[in-house]
Amino acid sequence: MRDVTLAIAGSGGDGVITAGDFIVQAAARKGLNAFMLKSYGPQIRGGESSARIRISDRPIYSQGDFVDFLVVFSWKDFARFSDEIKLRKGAVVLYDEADSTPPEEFPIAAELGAELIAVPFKKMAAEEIKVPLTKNMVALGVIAALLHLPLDGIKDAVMKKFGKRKPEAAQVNIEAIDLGKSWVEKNLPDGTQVVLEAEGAGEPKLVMTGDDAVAYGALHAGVKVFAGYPITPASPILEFLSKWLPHFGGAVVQTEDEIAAITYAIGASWAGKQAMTASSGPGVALKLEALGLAAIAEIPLVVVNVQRVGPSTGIPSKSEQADLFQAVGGTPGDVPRVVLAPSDVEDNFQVAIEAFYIAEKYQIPVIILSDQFLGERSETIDPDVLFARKRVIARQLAKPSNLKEYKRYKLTDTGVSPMTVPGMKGGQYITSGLEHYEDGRPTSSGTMHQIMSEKRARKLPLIAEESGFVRVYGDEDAELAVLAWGSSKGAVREAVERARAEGIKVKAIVPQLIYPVPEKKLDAALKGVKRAVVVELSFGAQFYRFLRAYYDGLPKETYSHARSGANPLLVSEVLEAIKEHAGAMNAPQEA
Amino acid sequence: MRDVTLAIAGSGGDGVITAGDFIVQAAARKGLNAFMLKSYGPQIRGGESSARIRISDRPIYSQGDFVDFLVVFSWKDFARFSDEIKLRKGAVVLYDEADSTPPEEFPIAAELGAELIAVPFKKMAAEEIKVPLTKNMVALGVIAALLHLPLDGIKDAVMKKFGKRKPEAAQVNIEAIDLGKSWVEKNLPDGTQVVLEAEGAGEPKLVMTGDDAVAYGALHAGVKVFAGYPITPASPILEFLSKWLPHFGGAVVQTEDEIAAITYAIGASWAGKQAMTASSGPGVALKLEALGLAAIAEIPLVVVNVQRVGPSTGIPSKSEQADLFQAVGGTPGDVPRVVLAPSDVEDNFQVAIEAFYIAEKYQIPVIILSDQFLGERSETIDPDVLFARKRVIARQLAKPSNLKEYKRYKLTDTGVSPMTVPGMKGGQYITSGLEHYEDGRPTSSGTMHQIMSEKRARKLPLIAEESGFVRVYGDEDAELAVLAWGSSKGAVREAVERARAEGIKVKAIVPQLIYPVPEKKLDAALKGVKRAVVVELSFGAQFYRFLRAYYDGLPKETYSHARSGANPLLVSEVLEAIKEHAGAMNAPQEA
Amino acid sequence: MEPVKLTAKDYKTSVPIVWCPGCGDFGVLNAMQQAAAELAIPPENLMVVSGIGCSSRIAGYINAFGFNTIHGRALPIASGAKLARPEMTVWAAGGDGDGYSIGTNHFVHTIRRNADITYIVMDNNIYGLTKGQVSPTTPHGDYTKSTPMGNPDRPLNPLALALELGATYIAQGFSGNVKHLRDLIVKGTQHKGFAFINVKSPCVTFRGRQEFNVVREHGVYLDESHDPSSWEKAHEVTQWKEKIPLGVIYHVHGVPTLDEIARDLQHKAEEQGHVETSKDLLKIFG
Amino acid sequence: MEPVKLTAKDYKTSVPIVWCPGCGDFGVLNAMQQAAAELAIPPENLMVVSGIGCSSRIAGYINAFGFNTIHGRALPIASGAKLARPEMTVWAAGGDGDGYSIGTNHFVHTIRRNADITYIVMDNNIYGLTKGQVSPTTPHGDYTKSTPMGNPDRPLNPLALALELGATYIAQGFSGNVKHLRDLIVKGTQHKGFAFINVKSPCVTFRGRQEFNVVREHGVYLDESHDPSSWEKAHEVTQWKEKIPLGVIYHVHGVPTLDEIARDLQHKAEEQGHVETSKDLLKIFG
Ligand SMILES: Cc1ncc(C[n+]2csc(CCOP(=O)(O)OP(=O)(O)O)c2C)c(N)n1
Ligand SMILES: Cc1ncc(C[n+]2csc(CCOP(=O)(O)OP(=O)(O)O)c2C)c(N)n1
Ligand code: SF4
Ligand code: SF4
Ligand SMILES: [Mg+2]
Ligand SMILES: [Mg+2]
Repeated sequence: MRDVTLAIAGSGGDGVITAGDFIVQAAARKGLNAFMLKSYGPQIRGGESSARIRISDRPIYSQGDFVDFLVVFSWKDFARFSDEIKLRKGAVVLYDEADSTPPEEFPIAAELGAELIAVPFKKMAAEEIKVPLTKNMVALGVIAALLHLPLDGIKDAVMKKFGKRKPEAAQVNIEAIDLGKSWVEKNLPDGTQVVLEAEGAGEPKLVMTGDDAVAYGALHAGVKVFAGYPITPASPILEFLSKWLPHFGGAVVQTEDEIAAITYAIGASWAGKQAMTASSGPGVALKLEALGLAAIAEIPLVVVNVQRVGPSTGIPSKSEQADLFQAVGGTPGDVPRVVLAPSDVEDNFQVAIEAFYIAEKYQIPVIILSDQFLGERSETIDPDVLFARKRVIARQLAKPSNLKEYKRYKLTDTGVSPMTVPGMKGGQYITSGLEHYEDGRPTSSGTMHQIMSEKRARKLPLIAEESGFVRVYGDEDAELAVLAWGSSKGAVREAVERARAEGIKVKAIVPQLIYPVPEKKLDAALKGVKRAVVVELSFGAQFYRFLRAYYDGLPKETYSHARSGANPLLVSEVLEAIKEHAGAMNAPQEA
Repeated sequence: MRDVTLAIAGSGGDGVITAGDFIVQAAARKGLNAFMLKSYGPQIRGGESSARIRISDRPIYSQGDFVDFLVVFSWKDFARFSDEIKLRKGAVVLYDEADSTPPEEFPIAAELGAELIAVPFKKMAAEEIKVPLTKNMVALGVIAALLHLPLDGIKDAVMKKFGKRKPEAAQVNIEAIDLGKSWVEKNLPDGTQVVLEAEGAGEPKLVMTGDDAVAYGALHAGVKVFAGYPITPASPILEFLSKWLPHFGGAVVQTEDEIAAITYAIGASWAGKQAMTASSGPGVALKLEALGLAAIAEIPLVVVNVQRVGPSTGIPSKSEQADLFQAVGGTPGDVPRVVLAPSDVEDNFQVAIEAFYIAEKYQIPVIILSDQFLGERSETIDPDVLFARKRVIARQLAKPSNLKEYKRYKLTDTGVSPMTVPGMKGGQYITSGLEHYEDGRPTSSGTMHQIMSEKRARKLPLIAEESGFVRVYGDEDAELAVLAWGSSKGAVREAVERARAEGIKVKAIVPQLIYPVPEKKLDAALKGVKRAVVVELSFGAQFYRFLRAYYDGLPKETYSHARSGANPLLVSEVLEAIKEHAGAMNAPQEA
Repeated sequence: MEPVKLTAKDYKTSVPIVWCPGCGDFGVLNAMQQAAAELAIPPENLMVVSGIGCSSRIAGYINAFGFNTIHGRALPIASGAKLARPEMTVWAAGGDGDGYSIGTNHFVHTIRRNADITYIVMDNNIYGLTKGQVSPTTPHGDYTKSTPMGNPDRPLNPLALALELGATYIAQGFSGNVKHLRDLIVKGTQHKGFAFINVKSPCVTFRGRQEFNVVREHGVYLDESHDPSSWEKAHEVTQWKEKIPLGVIYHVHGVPTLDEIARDLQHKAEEQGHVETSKDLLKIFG
Repeated sequence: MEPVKLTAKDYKTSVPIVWCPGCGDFGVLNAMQQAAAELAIPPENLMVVSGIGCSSRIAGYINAFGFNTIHGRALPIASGAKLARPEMTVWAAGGDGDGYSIGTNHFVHTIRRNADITYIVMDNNIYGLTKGQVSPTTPHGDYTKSTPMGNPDRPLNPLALALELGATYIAQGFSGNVKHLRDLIVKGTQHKGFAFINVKSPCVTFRGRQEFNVVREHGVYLDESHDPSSWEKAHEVTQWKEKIPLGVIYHVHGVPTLDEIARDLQHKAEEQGHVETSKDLLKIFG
């Protein structure tokens, strides 16, 4: 196979994620593409966890619906992932022979015809390496040998992680890996039918999570103040920047709550520095009031929402796309703001840069709608593409010579007015959340309110013009289109390719800019489309409804394929939706 | 005239609002209809203020676009209301002769042909009554005499206010009123052309503000805990209930912030008592996270939003209809909730009762979207209609005999599950904001999440069925309709009547239930309609977009008439929109 | 018929416990269950309200009306519940992040209103549930996921803060001493007013097992020599630098509680003139 | 060239003042303008951040980078501004509702971080802008629009609270004594760290003019006999029952400030190994 999906499931202490990380890193070193999804139960430690990794020499868009190769340390833990891990027919399953579950109770349907192999992971680690915790490394060796994964890459990754600080640990781990490998050579000399035959491009790739990518992108874009409050699944952004922003002369504050976080950022931006905050749905809810302040005061600001399952605490560790309404309309009043949606890990990096570009150029708050599925997964990335697009700008300031009778909110054609920051002589003005005259003085005039509403709104079509990036995949002249946003892109793109391989003409349309709607570019993408399906992970079909509300160009026959989140979108379910609609289109119409 | 609009403008100390209150109360005593709009500048005291009163023996729907009769204590203050107070051609204007503004600078266009009358308000109060503060009462006497307002009613109102506690104050005020009256008899024996010729129905009416009405409605519905935090224009709800709820065995807490307010209410409701909180846009923004908790935990809750101009602090003392998106979609996740919109003061009372009815029966949070225009205005109300509709229900509890293996979130056909409260033996369960199984135990299963999302959503069509009250005014078979919501009803209804008087066939459609959309009732109301105009005070046309997003039955030709708020919706602008669309409908269509 | 004697077991639930093995919060759970039994509170008359955090999961593990609410809001929800049902026993519980970071505003004002609830904070000096970020009680200099160069901030002293704010019952317990903690909870529940119990409840995963030893080594149980009715003495104790006080630090009586005040106002209202039904109020609009 | 001498007039703006005639906040405005002049802060180097309330309008009345933000959030916005531009002078201002009710969480944690800003609270014991509801400093028993039967709650003591939290400069002024207040502001601004100044600033409309007399009668100016470096002395003063202390109550030096800490971390980072551009970071993903 040139495209393998493997999964490892176990308990918290089993080191499942560490093993997965090493596999991904090994793939990256070989120039292969890899994609890893972690999944945890509600326990912090000791609970079930799984790593699901797909490796290929072709681009990878999704986590893969079915697993080809599975390692389970415990059937009990595995059973908890039955929603998520579906085996492909004829998959290979390795399990720890120490697990006491009788084979007939294995939660795997016999009719899948899986090849079940018992391996003494635990025993080898305990008895031969004398370090029970190396069970995962033994498994790594077994996996590498059976799948034909690059063992040297794995060892490199281990050395990188432990080599300098804990050389003995590195040594022990490597021994365990070798032990696993020899076990295969001894016990399964013929291997299994699942073998990775992909060859890497040679050039090593990077491995990044979506949260790290958005933080790194912000760093690249020049963020100087980041304020945040921990929340799953957005905390890694805070943690990344805590570590690295001071290296770039910036500062990070873990504030007392989310309100303080966004207001710190607003204060910093108002004072002249690029600023950002990040959270997830419940935390973003607390930021909405302050977001309105940034909007009416026209303060550049970037707010990241790594969406999780709602409402309320919902399922904190799982993904959903149901904070779109909150982003577009959650703040009271008619609020000018921008919503961007990254669609994969690399895009998280790009979108962060774009967000700062728009925020600074147009003096407007920008919301980045990432999600758990993007934020916590790892992907291999080609380092060259990261910096290909250059759109980093600094704070755009008024000319010091133009500060006579300075008007912060001067009415202009673009809606963008000259901005000053402290230290600029003559640039003083009063900023507020109140409606105001051009010079910032508060007013309660309805006439001024209408004029200023229009001024602020003038920016929106310009942003849609400049930044309305719409991805189109598939048959340009297809009459059937799938509309999707954000992290749904992967499964949708793959489904479209699969449908086309089956002879169905179809395309996928995925805007990066959600609000303002990039109408012209959507019009172009939808040209010739007679029927569209809007696919999303939101029980309330928020994207579908949003498009209906804001976009005039939807084909008359537009359908919604929406369900609640937690379980990631499957390629197969999108494919099914495509087939259904392709079929309906070709079916004879009633008169 | 049988329908007079008068306005009084002055500074804070002028007692403009007090005078207005007495006029409205006098009208109410006579069984007349009255409607008063107060308007203030940003000052707390000493700033400009105005009272605008419309009196008629016919139903009054709006504040009246034009003023027939104006009293100004100071032209300077009056000038600040130029956005709001437009004179009718040939209006009568009384001004204080002490005002130093030269007549040629009076901010009233000469071409209006207004009748300008200088009156020594200030002088009479100071020199004859010896109490300069009674200037407003002198004016009251003058107004009553000229307009032929019921003077005894005004005196009654004065006695009611001061009589018991401050008999001398009452006496002085009544003297001042008589003085004003005699001044007219002496100086303007022929009066003016503006005279109120309306006769009341005899039965005295009540006078109520919208905020008081919603608080009173809640009280009637059985609210037992109210928690709030002051904010313009919602504070009167807190103040009303602080005063009266203890009389009904309830408790009010002014909490430390809006988050505490809604969470107090959630705690109280979860513990078994009807509970409510109220705020305005910025404060409601802070409540959104907790609202999600009530939604997923299925806790009955009523949240009032008295909308004001946004974004952010905006214009706190003025009205807008731009928190609709926040109400419908502000909370992260796919959140089941109900949004009700009262359309006049009496409706504020009814909607409060309805909100509790829905909240308690369906175990769901209900948002009441009032606004400043409804909340702060006074209207006369027929006491009999208030209690005509009976829909008060108590907390709906599970049967104590059914508590074996009690499942708080039992899957039912209606989505409504048996609820227990503390004290019910065997009724214990774990409530949380986490997704859960039927018994409340948390789960991170995507399958359960979908099942529970469906369960919660099953309530919505039932609510739309039971509560989807849609007001229809005008020609039932009209092909042109105006769609509006909330406080826009008044101007729209009046505009429709005016248009019909001019021979245009048109109807107005105003739903009381906004979300879930009462589809069937809207379908019925829109039957035969070929063209619709959605009228609202929201720059972003939130109602128009909301309908597009959620409702399939809009006529193909649906237009938006939307502008930002602060200035109230005018009958004339709606009428113009009606005429424009009526004209376009009849114009020959291009092929 | 003799009333059935309740034991700690009667307060167990079937909700699976997801704490890490060895987590300090197990001790707090035991202490709460034992206290409930000792107080013989019928499970249906007990409300346990928590925020969000590892510690806050405790609301699901006690057979009662449990409410695992949202982050930082346990106190106002518990206060609202008590106001609505003053005849019930209300416990609030949560973590140091929940109570002293996002929830600080409520902590301050709940104390001011003397809501008659018992508030148990499992103070582990870290954000457990979000996997190891700094909390307001993390010691200065400590490395956490969000302070990779050491915590630059000075920790908050919740006991001293509560004392300053006029809390009427202040105690500190240790999850390693369940009996002692149980007694603090029993006393706090019997106290009329806000009973605040800070519990040293180590997070073994993000702060390590040695945290138990820290408390064992530095913990000092307050004995007769400490007079909890003295503000000055209590203040002194809250200012200890090395030693960790364990026991009732401060305890005063007679301050009106939130629900007493509400009933007071109801009586005052009645004295002002009886209003029977909402219709009787029509007169004020007349 | 001699630098032009700045006077209070240089800090006036054209924004119309909407306070009621006689409002205490006029005195505070004068004191702030005079302090700015005395400190000779160029207007463009001064940031004045307020929340929402009558008092918070002050940000518009001072020629500076003024920011009349949202209710309760003056402190985090001011802190963020100072963190971004440590070379500027940052004043925060607001009311008792803004600072001690909705903003309490920020008050507590801003003190803890010792953000180098001067925070002036115009404490009028009422919500002025919303027309007269109870505030956390309204005396017990007082009638307000939201306590029609008298305020049932005990007032908060902001001075004592700040002291307990470790504030490094604590003072109280009176808007009826502009010169004294000006000096407190000057000193607070010169202080490196969080300078907290509670100002008795009567609301004549909702609390009456007599409030000025209350301060005049009960105010006691702290003199040499008070040692502001002593926590105990300061504590005593904050506990006065009848007398109202005026002056610097507490003042200590040497506690690192929020922006100093940030620079510290930047230096530490540099020592750990220099990273020039964001591309240099690629290695961590290798
Ligand atoms: C509004 C909001 N912000 C942030 C979070 C994420 N969050 C969950 S628990 C927690 C803090 C946990 O720390 P603590 O309260 O000390 O409890 P512990 O886990 O240590 O017991 C945070 C920040 C959230 N759920 N909601
Ligand atoms: C989020 C939010 N809640 C409430 C309000 C309403 N509000 C405006 S000012 C204010 C309090 C005013 O009191 P204070 O801070 O003491 O200032 P003062 O007017 O007395 O100077 C309130 C509650 C608001 N603007 N925003
Ligand atoms: S992470 Fe810490 S606090 Fe949370 S359960 Fe584990 S040990 Fe306890
Ligand atoms: S209401 Fe009070 S605080 Fe506000 S301006 Fe008037 S006197 Fe000052
Ligand atoms: Mg903790
Ligand atoms: Mg105040």
